[in-house]
Amino acid sequence: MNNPAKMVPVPSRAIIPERDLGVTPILEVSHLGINFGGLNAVEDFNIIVGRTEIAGLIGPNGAGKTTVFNLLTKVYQPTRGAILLDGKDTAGMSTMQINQAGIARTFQNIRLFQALSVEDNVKIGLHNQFKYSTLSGILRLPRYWDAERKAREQALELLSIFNMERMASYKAGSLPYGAQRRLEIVRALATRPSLLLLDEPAAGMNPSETEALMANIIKIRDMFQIAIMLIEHDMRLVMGICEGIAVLNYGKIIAKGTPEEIQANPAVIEAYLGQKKEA
Amino acid sequence: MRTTRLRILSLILALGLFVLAGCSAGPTSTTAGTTTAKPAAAIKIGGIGPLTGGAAVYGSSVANGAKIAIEEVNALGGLQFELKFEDDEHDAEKSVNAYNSLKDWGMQILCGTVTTTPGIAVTAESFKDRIFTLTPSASSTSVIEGKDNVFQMCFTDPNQGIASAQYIAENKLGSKIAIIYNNADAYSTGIYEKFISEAAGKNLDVVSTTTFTDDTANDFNVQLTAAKNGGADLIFLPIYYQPASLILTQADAMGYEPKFFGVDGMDGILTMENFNTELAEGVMLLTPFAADATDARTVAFVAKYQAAYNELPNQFAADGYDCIYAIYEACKKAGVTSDMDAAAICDKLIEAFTAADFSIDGLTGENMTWAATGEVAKAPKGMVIEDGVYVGMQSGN
Amino acid sequence: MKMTKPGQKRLISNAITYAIVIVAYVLIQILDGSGNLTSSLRGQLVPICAYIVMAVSLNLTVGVLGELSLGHAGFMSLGAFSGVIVSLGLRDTVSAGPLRLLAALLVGAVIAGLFGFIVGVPALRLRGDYLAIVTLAFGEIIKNVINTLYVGIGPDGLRISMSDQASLGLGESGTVIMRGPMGAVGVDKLASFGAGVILVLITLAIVLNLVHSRSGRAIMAVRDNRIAAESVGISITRYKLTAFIISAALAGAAGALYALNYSTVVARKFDFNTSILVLVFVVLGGIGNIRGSIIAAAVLTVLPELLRAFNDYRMLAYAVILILVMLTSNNDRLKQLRWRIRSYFQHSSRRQEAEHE
Amino acid sequence: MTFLSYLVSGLSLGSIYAIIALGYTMVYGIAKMLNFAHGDVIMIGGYMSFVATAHMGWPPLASVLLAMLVCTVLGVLIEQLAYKPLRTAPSLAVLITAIGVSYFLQNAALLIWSSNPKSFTSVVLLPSLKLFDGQLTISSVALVTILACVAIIIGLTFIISKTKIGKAMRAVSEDKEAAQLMGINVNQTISVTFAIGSALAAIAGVLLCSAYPILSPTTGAMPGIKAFTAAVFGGIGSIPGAFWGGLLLGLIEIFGKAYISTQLSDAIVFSILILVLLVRPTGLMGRKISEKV
Repeated sequence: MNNPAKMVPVPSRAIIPERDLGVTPILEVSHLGINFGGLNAVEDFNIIVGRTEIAGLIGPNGAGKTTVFNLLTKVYQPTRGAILLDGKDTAGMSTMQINQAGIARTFQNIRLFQALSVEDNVKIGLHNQFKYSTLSGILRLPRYWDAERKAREQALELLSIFNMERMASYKAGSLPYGAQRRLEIVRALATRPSLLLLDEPAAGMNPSETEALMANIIKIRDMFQIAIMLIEHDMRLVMGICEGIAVLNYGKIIAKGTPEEIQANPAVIEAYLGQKKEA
Repeated sequence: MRTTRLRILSLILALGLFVLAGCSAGPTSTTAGTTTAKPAAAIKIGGIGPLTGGAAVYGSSVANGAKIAIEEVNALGGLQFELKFEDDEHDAEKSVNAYNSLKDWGMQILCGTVTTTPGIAVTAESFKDRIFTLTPSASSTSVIEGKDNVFQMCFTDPNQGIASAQYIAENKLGSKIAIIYNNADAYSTGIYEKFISEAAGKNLDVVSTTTFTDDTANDFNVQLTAAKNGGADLIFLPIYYQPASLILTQADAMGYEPKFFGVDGMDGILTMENFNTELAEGVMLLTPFAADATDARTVAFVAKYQAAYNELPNQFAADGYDCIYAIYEACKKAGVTSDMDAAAICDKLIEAFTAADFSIDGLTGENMTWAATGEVAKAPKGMVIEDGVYVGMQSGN
Repeated sequence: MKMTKPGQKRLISNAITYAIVIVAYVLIQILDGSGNLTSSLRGQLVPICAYIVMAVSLNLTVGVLGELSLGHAGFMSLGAFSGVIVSLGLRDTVSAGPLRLLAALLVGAVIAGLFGFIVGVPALRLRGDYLAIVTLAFGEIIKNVINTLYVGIGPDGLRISMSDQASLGLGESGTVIMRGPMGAVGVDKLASFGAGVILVLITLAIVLNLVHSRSGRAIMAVRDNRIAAESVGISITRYKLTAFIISAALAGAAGALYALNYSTVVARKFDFNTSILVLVFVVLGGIGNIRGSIIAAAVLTVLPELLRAFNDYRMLAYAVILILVMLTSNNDRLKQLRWRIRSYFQHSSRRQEAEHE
Repeated sequence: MTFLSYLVSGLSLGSIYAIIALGYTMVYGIAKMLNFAHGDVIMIGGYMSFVATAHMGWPPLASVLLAMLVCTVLGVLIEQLAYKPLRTAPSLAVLITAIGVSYFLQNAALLIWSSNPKSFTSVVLLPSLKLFDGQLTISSVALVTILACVAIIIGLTFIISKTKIGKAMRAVSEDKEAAQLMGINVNQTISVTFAIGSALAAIAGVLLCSAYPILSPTTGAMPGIKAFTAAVFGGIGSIPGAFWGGLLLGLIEIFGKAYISTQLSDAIVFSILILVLLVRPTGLMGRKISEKV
C-alpha cells in the first residue's frame, strides 16, 4: 500500500505486477465454469495471478466468489474450463493433490480442528513437510523425534508471524474469533503453498485488527514470496493491499483492474449499489 | 465431564466391593432366591446355568428342579445339601466367572452347567480343580471327553442322533425324510450330524435338509416348502420346542401334514403356556421325561413343581432334580461328608458313579448307570402325542 | 509464570495411564501371592485385559477417527478363531506355550487387520449411521459364516469345509479345530494375566504413540473437519484406513488372547451384544479418552460379577446403573455446578496467567 | 407357485420389519437418536396382548388396543425419564442410555413373565386363504400384516403431510432451534413422536407374535436389530425409506433362504445391504448430505 505496484497487461485481458513478468504466472484460469442443477454458479471465469501478486476477488453476496475458491481447490470439480497452476494443468486433481501442488486456503466459515491444540493445528498443516511413516511414529524411531522437533520449531516460527506462539497449547476452538482466523492462515501457510487463498480473512475483525492483518498479509507475501488471492468485503483492506482486483457478479467477472480502475468502474458501482438497494 | 464419569464408575466399584464384602462376611450367604440354605454341615453344591438372556428357560428349569430335590433330600434328615445356583447367560466367559465365584463360596460338588458351550469351558476348570461335576443337560461329548470327573445326566447328542435314525428306520416311520435343524446351535447340529450319517447306513431317504439360526427362527415357509416339494412324509426336528412350535403352526397354516419326529429338546412343547396342543397331535419324540406320565415319582414332582413355580416342569427341570438325587445317592454310597474337601469328594464320587452296582431310578429314566467316560446309560422313551398327552410308542424291537 | 509445554502435559498424562496398568498388575500380583485374591477375580483377569484392549482399540475408531462402529466384536472373533487355529496347528511343532501364544496373537492381529482393511473400504464412502450399519452387518456376517465353518488339521495341512465335520475327511490322524456352531473345542489355555497386561501395555503404546504422531494428528484432522484436512493435503482414504486397520488388528489380538483363556470358543460370543458392550466401555470411559476406556472396561467387566449378590435382579440392576451413570454424567445442571466450583478454585490462578499475557 | 408363496412370506415378514422400522426412523428423524430400546417395546406390546387374551379373556382387538395404550405410555415415559435429560448430550451418550433401557425392559419382562416362552394366540382368527385349487395357501395373518403395514404408511404420510402436529414434526426434524423460534413446542412434538412410534411398536409386536406365535423376553431383540437395519437401508429418517427398506429386507431374507442357502441367510441379507449402501451411501431414500463449504 505504500508503493503500489506497476500493473502491466498480459494476454487474456489480465494484468499482473511488473515484477512478476518473465516467469510463468502462478495461476492461469480460463473459461472456468460450473453449474449446479442447471444454474450457472460460475461462468467463463478467467484470471491470471502473478507469482507474488496480492489479488482481490470482490463482489456482492452470492456472486460466486467462494465457489471460485472451491473450484480452484477442487472441492467442486469444474464443469468447464482449465486451471493452470504454475503452468501445469490441474484437471482431475483432488483437493488433497491441489494442496500438494501448491494451493492452500482458509475458509469463510472457519474450519479449524477445534478439539486440537493450536500447535497441533499448525503441525497438521505441516503434514507433508516433515514426513515419517506411521510405523516410525508408533515405534518412536529416530525419524520421529527428528521430524517432530523440526515440526515444532517450524510451527512456533509460523505462529510467531501473528505473535501467537504463546497460544500454542490452547485448544483451537477456545480461541477468540480473530485469532481463529489468523490460525487458519498460519495452518494454510504451513503447507508451503505458492498460492494462498484467503476467504474473508477480516470478517468479524475490528478496524485495528484489520489494520494489523493488512500489514501481516503483505509481510507474508514478502517473507514467503508467494501469491495471495483474497475474498473480502472490507473495501479498505481490498483497496489498500490488492494489486489486481476482479469483480464478480452473478457468477461472471464484470470488471478487472487495479484498485483505482475498479473504484472508477461504473459497472462495479452499479453492482454494489444495486445490491444495496435489494438489501 | 469425563473425570466425573470415571469418578462415578469408581464409586460403583467401591460400593460393589462393599456389598460383596458384606455378603461374604455373613455366616452363611443366605441371599434370597437361589440359595437354599441349611444349617451347618451341609455339602455345598454349586449350580450354573442361564437365568437371564435367551436361554434363561433352561437354566431356570434346572435350578427349580434341583431346588425341589434339595428340599426333599434335606427333609430326609440324612445328608444335608446347600445349593447355590449362579447365572451364566449361556456364555462360556460368564460361566467360568460363575464357577469361580462358586469356588469362592466353597463349592464342593458342581451340578452344571446347563448348556453345552459353557459346559466345555467350565468342565476344563473343574477337571483341573478336581471338583466333581454332574451336568444335567450339557449334552455334547466334548463336555465329558477326557475328563474323568465329569458325568452327564442327559443323553449325548450323537446318541440321540443315532437312536433317532435307528428308531425311524426300525419302525418304518417314514420313507422320505426332511430335516430342519438350527445351524447356529451346537446341540442341534450335533444331533443332525450323527443322524445323517446313521441314516445313510439305514437306507433312509433324506430328501431335504434346511437350517435356521436363532436370528432367523421366525419364518419357516421356505424350509417347509422344501420338505413338501421333496415329498417328505416325515420331518426330523433335532431342535428345541420353541422353534418347533413355530414350525408346527406354519405347517398347519400351509395345510402340510407330514409326521414330525423330535428329540428331547422337543419336550416342553405341550406345557408351553397357551400352546394349542392340537398342532402337536401325532408328533413323535424321543425323550427321557414326560410331565404327564402317571408314575408316582413324576406325579409327585410335577405337583410340587407346579405348586412352587406355577408352571409345568420340562425335561430340564427333571434333569436338575435327578442330578441332585444321583449326587445324593452317590454321596451316601461313598460315605461323603460335608467336612471333606472337594478333591476328596471328587475321588469318592467318581468311584461311586462308575461302580458296577450304582444305578439310579429317576424322573428321566429307570436304572440309569454311568460309564467311566461320564456318559449315562438309559433308555430313551419313544413318545407320540395323542390328544394332547404323551403316549408311549410301540417300539419295533 | 512458566507455562507447561503441551508435550510435558501429555507426557505426564500418558505416564499416569501406563502407571495405572502397571500398579494394578503389581497390586494383583501381591494380592495373589498373599492368597487374598478371590477365584472370581483371578478368573476375570485375562478377559479384563482382552476387553481393555477391545475398548482402547474401539476408541481409536470411535474417539480418534470419529466413526461409530457396531461390529467391533467381529474383529475379535476373527482374531479369536485364527489365533486358536494357529495355537493348535503349532501344538506339535512348537512346545513353548508363550511362543504359541505370541504366534496366535500376531496371526490374529494380522487376519483381523486384513478384514479391517476390507471394512475400511466402504467406510470411505459412507458416513455416520450408514457406516455404523455396515460394521454391524460385517459382525453379523462373520458370526454367520464362522458358525458354518469346519476346520481341521490333517497330515497335509489345513482343511476347511462348510457342510459338516465328516466332509473334512481327516481320518484318524487329523484334529478338528472348528466345528461349526460348536466353535473351537479343546483349546489350550495359553493366555495368562501377565501376557494380558503386556498386550494392554503394547496396545496403549501403539494407540498413544499413534495419536501423538503425524498420522494420529492426520486421523484427528479427518475427524474434526474432513474438508479442512483435505485442504491441507491430507489423504482421507489413507488415514481412515490406517485407523480402521490398526483398530481391527488390536481387536484381533484381544480376540486371540480371550479365546486362548478358555477351552472353548464359539462364534455366537462375538455378536452384536458384545460389540455394544465394548461400545458402552468406550462411551462411559469418555469418547477419545484412552485412560477412561481402561477403567470403564475393567469396572464394567467386574460389575456384573459384583452384582451376583442381587441374584435375579442382577441384570436389572446393571441396566439401572448404566442409565443412571449416563444421566448423571450428562446432566446439564450438575455440569454447570461442577463448572462453577472449578472456576471458583481456578479463578485466582487464571487471573495471574492473564496478567502475564 | 412356490415363488408366490415365498413372495407372500417375504412381504409379510417385510411388513413387520417395516412397521418396526417406521418407529425407528420417526424417532431418529425428530430426536436424531437411535432408540435401541424400540425392539423391546415391541416385546412389551406382545406380552400385553398376550396377558389380555390368555389371562383376562379379552377379545383380540381389545388386546391390541391395550397393547397400544400401554406401549404409548411406556414410550413417552422412557422418553421423559431417560432421553429428555440428554437432549443436549452427545448422541452416543443417548445411544448407550437407550441400550440401558433395552436391558432394563428385557430383564424386567424376565422377572415379570419368567423365561418360559408363551405361545401366542394369533389375533387374526380368519381361516387361511387357499388359491389355485389349494396349491397356494396364504395365511390370514400374512394378509392382515401386509394390509396393516400399507394402512399405517398411508396414515402416517397423511399425518406428517397434512396435520398440524405432522408439520411441527417436519419442522423439528429440519431444525430444532428454528422450529422453537417459530413457536413450535419441541419437547411436546418429540413426545408425540415417541407416542406414535411406540403405538406402532405395539402393533408390530402383536403382528409379529401373531405371525410367529412365540413370546419370550428376548422376542423383540432380533427383529429390532433387523428393523434398524431396514431403516438405515431405506435411508434413516425417511418414512417411505423405512417402508421400502423393511419390505425389501423381508423379501431378501426369504428369497435368500429359498434360492441361495438357509445356512448363510444372515450373511446374504447383510452382504446385500452392504452392497446397496456402497452404491447408495445414504440408503434407498435417504437425503444426500452435502456440506456447505
